[in-house]
Amino acid sequence: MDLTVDAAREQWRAEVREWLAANVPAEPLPSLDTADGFAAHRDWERRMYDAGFAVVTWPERFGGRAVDLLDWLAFEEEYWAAGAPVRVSQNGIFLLAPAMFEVATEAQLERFMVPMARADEVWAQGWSEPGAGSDLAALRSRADRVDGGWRLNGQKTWSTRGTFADWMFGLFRSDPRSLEAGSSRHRGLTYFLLPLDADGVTVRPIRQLDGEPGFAEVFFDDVFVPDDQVLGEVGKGWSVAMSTTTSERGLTLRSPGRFMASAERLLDLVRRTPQASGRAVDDAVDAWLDADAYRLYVLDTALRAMAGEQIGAESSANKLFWSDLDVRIHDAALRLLGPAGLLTETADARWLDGYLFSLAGPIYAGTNEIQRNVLAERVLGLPRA
Amino acid sequence: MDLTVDAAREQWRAEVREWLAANVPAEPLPSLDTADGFAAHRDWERRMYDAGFAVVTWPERFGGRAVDLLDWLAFEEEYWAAGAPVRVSQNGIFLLAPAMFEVATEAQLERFMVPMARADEVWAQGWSEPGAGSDLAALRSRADRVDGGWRLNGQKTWSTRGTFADWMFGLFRSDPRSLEAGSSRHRGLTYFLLPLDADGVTVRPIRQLDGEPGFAEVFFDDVFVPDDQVLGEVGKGWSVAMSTTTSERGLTLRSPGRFMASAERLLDLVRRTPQASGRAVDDAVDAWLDADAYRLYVLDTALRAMAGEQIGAESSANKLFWSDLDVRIHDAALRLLGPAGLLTETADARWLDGYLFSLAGPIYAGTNEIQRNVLAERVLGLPRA
Amino acid sequence: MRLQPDEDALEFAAAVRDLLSQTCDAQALRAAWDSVGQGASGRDDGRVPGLWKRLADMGVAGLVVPEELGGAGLDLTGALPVFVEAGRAALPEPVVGTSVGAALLTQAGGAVAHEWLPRVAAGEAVLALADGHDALVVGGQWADLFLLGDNDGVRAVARDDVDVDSAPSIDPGLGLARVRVHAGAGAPVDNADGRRAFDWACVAVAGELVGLARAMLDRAVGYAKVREQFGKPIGSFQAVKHQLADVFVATSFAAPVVNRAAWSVAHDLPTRSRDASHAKYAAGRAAAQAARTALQVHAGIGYTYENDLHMWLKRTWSLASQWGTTDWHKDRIARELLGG
Amino acid sequence: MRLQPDEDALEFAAAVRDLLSQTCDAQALRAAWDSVGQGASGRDDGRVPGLWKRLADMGVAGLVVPEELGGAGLDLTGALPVFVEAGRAALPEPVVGTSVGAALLTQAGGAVAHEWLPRVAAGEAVLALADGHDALVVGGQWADLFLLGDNDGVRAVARDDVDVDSAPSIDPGLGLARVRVHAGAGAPVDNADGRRAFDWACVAVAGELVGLARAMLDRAVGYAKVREQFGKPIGSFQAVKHQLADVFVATSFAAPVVNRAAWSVAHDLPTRSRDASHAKYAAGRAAAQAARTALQVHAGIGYTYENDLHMWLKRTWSLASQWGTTDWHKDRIARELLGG
Repeated sequence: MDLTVDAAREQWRAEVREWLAANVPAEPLPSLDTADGFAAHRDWERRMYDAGFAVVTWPERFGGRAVDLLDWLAFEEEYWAAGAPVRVSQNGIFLLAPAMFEVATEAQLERFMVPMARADEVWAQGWSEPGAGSDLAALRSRADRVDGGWRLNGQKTWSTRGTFADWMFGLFRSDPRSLEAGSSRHRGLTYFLLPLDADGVTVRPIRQLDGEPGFAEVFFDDVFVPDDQVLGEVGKGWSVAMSTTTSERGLTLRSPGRFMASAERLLDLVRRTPQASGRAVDDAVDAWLDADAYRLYVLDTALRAMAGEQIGAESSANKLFWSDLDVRIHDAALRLLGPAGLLTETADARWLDGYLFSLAGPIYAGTNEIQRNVLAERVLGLPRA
Repeated sequence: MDLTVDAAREQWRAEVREWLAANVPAEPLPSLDTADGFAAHRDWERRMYDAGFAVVTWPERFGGRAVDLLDWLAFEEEYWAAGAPVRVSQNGIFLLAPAMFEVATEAQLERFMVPMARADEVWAQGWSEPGAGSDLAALRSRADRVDGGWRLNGQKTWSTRGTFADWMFGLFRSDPRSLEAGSSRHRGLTYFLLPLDADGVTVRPIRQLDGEPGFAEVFFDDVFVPDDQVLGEVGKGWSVAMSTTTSERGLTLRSPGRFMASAERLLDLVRRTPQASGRAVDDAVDAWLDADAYRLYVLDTALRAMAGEQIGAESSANKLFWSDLDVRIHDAALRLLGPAGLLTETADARWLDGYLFSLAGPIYAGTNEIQRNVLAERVLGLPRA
Repeated sequence: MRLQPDEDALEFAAAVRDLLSQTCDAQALRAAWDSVGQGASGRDDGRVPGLWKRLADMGVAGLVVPEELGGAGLDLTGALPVFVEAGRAALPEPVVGTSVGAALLTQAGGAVAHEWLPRVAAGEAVLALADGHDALVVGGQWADLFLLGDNDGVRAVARDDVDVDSAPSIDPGLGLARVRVHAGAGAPVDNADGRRAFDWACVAVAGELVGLARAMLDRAVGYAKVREQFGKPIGSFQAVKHQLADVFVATSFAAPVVNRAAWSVAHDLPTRSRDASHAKYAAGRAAAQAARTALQVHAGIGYTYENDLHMWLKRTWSLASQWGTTDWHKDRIARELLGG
Repeated sequence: MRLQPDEDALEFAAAVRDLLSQTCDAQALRAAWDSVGQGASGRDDGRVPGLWKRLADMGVAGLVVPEELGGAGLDLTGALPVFVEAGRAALPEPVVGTSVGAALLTQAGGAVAHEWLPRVAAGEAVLALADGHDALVVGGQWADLFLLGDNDGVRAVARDDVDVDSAPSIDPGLGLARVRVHAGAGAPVDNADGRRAFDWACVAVAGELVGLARAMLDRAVGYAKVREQFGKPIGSFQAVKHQLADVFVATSFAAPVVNRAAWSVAHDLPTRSRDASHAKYAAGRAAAQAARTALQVHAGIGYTYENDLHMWLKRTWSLASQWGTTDWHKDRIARELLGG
């Protein structure tokens, strides 16, 4: 167990910190969920890309720096500590890209990765459907074989970034028999990449709790998708998607830096709230400690992954922990702020925004109920119901 | 909503308080779960009986005072505030007696009630079996019809007070076909009363967490029980038992006075622990408030019951609340005491005893998991799995 | 001796509930929220047009105004069930502010009371309590008269003598405003007990929180019965059942605490403030739990603005924070129980 | 750079685990507990006869004693996995007290260290830390030498110079005793850093708590797989699954915190005390949750003395309370983070 830090890593961290200090916008960007805000965040991503910081773990030929997980964690710590904007390209670079690097053709990599990294093409996700939320294997939107490609019909929902995004990745049922009784519903799904301006695609924004269209419903009416926009093998979409959701629940969706930065801000809030209730202060300290614990857990996981260990269903533990932690951080902040914390046009309103966002954490990317089932059955070996 | 207190009730309370002040033993009695302690608690019950305080809600002809629920609640508040002993006759007077008054024959009442009230005959309960804990309807111990009565065979477990008690009440399967597939397992059970010194009865004490034999396994080997020791109708034991367990979960098992007294002692402990952690103090205040809330809830329930309302599955809410509350009261106390709280031969050791006892609360009388199912299905109307 | 409200009070509240179910359903509430910033003056931003008049006709505006001044003459124990209904409907009207103001003026009596209470009962004047000369005031946007409590007692300040700036918050139906009172403005309300009025308001808001908790529980239970995943209603899964059962328990145990507090405040018992704080604390805690659970059970759909749930969530968060936060009330109790 | 212990340390711990699974299974532990009060002197009350010698032969007694004095020469990061195994077995032996005493003497060096450390490594002398002249001491019943920390530094006091009274507690396998040091007794241990030794002990105990948590989780999971109610294993019910999943999460997130603290203490980093407190806090909290859940899953059978679970519960409660309670450690962190 050697936790000493070497000079190369320190230098990387310093380089990141320096660039962020010089480049992070002084004023927060407008909300990602507005047209203006989306554009501003896209600009920020391009600036990051030009400086070589948009996709630091990627190969250099796609604009990356090929850094390892530890340097990525350091990057993320610095990024959030600097108060830098949320990542509009997150769906693409953190959820789609790992699957791409695993199964995409060389031509697909050439076609998609750089525009993704530059946020020239921002990606939305197409997992859930009205009848398939927690039960993702129940997907019904279908893909029918046609000459040179597929025709998509059906509906997706909860498509994060769907309102303003350019492209979507998602699963469609290419073998309708796989829904019949006795079949494995996970089979017969295929993973597609498609532009949201294609003929037959209708995007209907969904306003979320704060009233902004953070996600969308997307309707497909005979949408043609050519064969070269199938990711991985036909009928193997589920396993491609699982490689994505494993990384989603695992390391890349919620880096510790984000929570450490929130927790530090929370302690600052405690310090400037001398009349605070002891309980709220105590909960804030708890949250800070758990953010630190989360950092150590992810660091440990990263070290094990770098040593070649396979990270499996334990990533559900990760998701349970950070989603609960994020709610607790913001809940403590709102309690410290009191009635003023519910105002929407103050400097502290970011705590309220953060609270609303945190409440989605136990729901998306597999509800926490599902995650507990996964842990109990796949890690602890308890019997299915 | 009239919460004024009238003079007659105040007078009753004063009478109780005065008698307790003059009669409650200055030193705590030895543990109920030892032979000496059991005898001492029996003596105490006799003293209560002679003074007319053993069974205050019962009719006067059985040694009661026929007071209503409000006066009973006042009695209980005074009883626990005075630091009086736990009730060795509790199984009989609080669990069996309500069922007796509902369905017993006049001859049975004549035979059993006064010895029960005087603790000349202390009762143990015979519900659970090794294969039927939370799933009480799975009982297998059987009763076979013989001339003039029944022969019992099988085994009961978790029989509270079983080690030193004189009599047992319990359910036995009098119709073995009721266990067959397609039958309602609740049918075919009969409620028996039997002496624990009968031929064929073997009592094996079970030591509980603290090492004392608080409960017992009881084995039945062709035990003869005459017909006049069947309570209620043959085959209707389940509904007789339910009237008992409803009262068990409801008003009579855990009167608020007990928790109020513990919560007051907890605040005293806070006051003499100036170095206490703020969190522990806060948890103590929470517990005190919830004890107060429990008092109000039971008072409200009693008032509604007196007004003729039927109290049903809501009693599960009651059990969930007090069992959780009791753990929290004692957990806070142990945290305030620190390492000294785990010593077994100190004046504060009653907190430790109380903590261990409290941990059984979420388990016995229907685990809290079962109670939540009951609330969800019977009160909220959610579908069975 | 009862902890439940009287039959009469419950009947009255049932009538209010009926009216609100017709006039302030989720659609009306949504329209009220969307009205913010649309009107010219902003005075009625977030309210349901015409509803206050109808409530006044029923007697809700003058709920606690003495009968001789045109009101229903209820005390807090009688008024409480109406606040529960206001909570259940997430009602965007000044029912608590006006009632507590009326209770304060009734208690104090005198010229201000006789001038304003008949207008209050007629639905022509709306009141609000202000806690200091520069304060966030619930219903401040809507109020005609402000009752300003400070160390020198209570002053009645007409709207002309204050600056009112709407304070945009998560709950557009709360009439929240920052209210600055001009120096030396208003008239003293002799004999007014501002502290008791504060406790009164806490209990009324606790009643709203109980109603909110019940409404959210009902919504979550209803959704859990119809939403299917893995081939069955999600309400058949134990994890969902147990979360909802826990909300039922928390709500069930908060209600008697609130009822008791109403009695304590109405009768000005020595435990008045502690009981009022206990009510606000218990109801705030239960409603917060109900909100979290209702959202989790609704999952994605509950997170949308299109679904109605969010209006109840936001009202809950707002009321749990206003009139002393849940934490603050517990701290107040702790100080009383433990000294210091 | 690793947060996991080294391969060597893990291998050594695995060997300790093997030995303990043979020599200190539940039956041996039960016999040890039952031995209390049966022996003549009481000196070895609650221990497993002969086990310390075997542990000493393996190198556990001299775990952190320098190699030149006959020990294994590990630092806290290397020793930690052994403490985890001690926790897993609810080991009734002075492994933490002796180790932290040895670590203290090793750090200080000098005459006392050279006199005692070889005997420690040989399993012939057992150490204990005492926090004041009249203190409850874990392993005090068993110790040959007491290291007494106070404001004046650290003194080494032989057993002859103290009064030892066994302190009956819920955990008979802890050797808990009230230890009163005779006035002026013992010899100063020059250069000893008593505060660092305290942090060292906290991390070691945190390691035990992690081991306890894992052991209780394993027991509960195992029982949930075989115990049937309503015709199926109780582990197939979601309520049971989710409770156990939550314990898994708590335990998984405590372990890296403890590992990090071992590093901080071993290298005397500026964050040493905070990290040590974090370890004790996180592990104490996780183990307490594991204990509650394990008992609830076992239900009635878990509440019996006949079932083995209770020995793990009681060790957990004891260790969560000793060496600074979970609350105390969090308060210490809060003071550092927030000042005051």
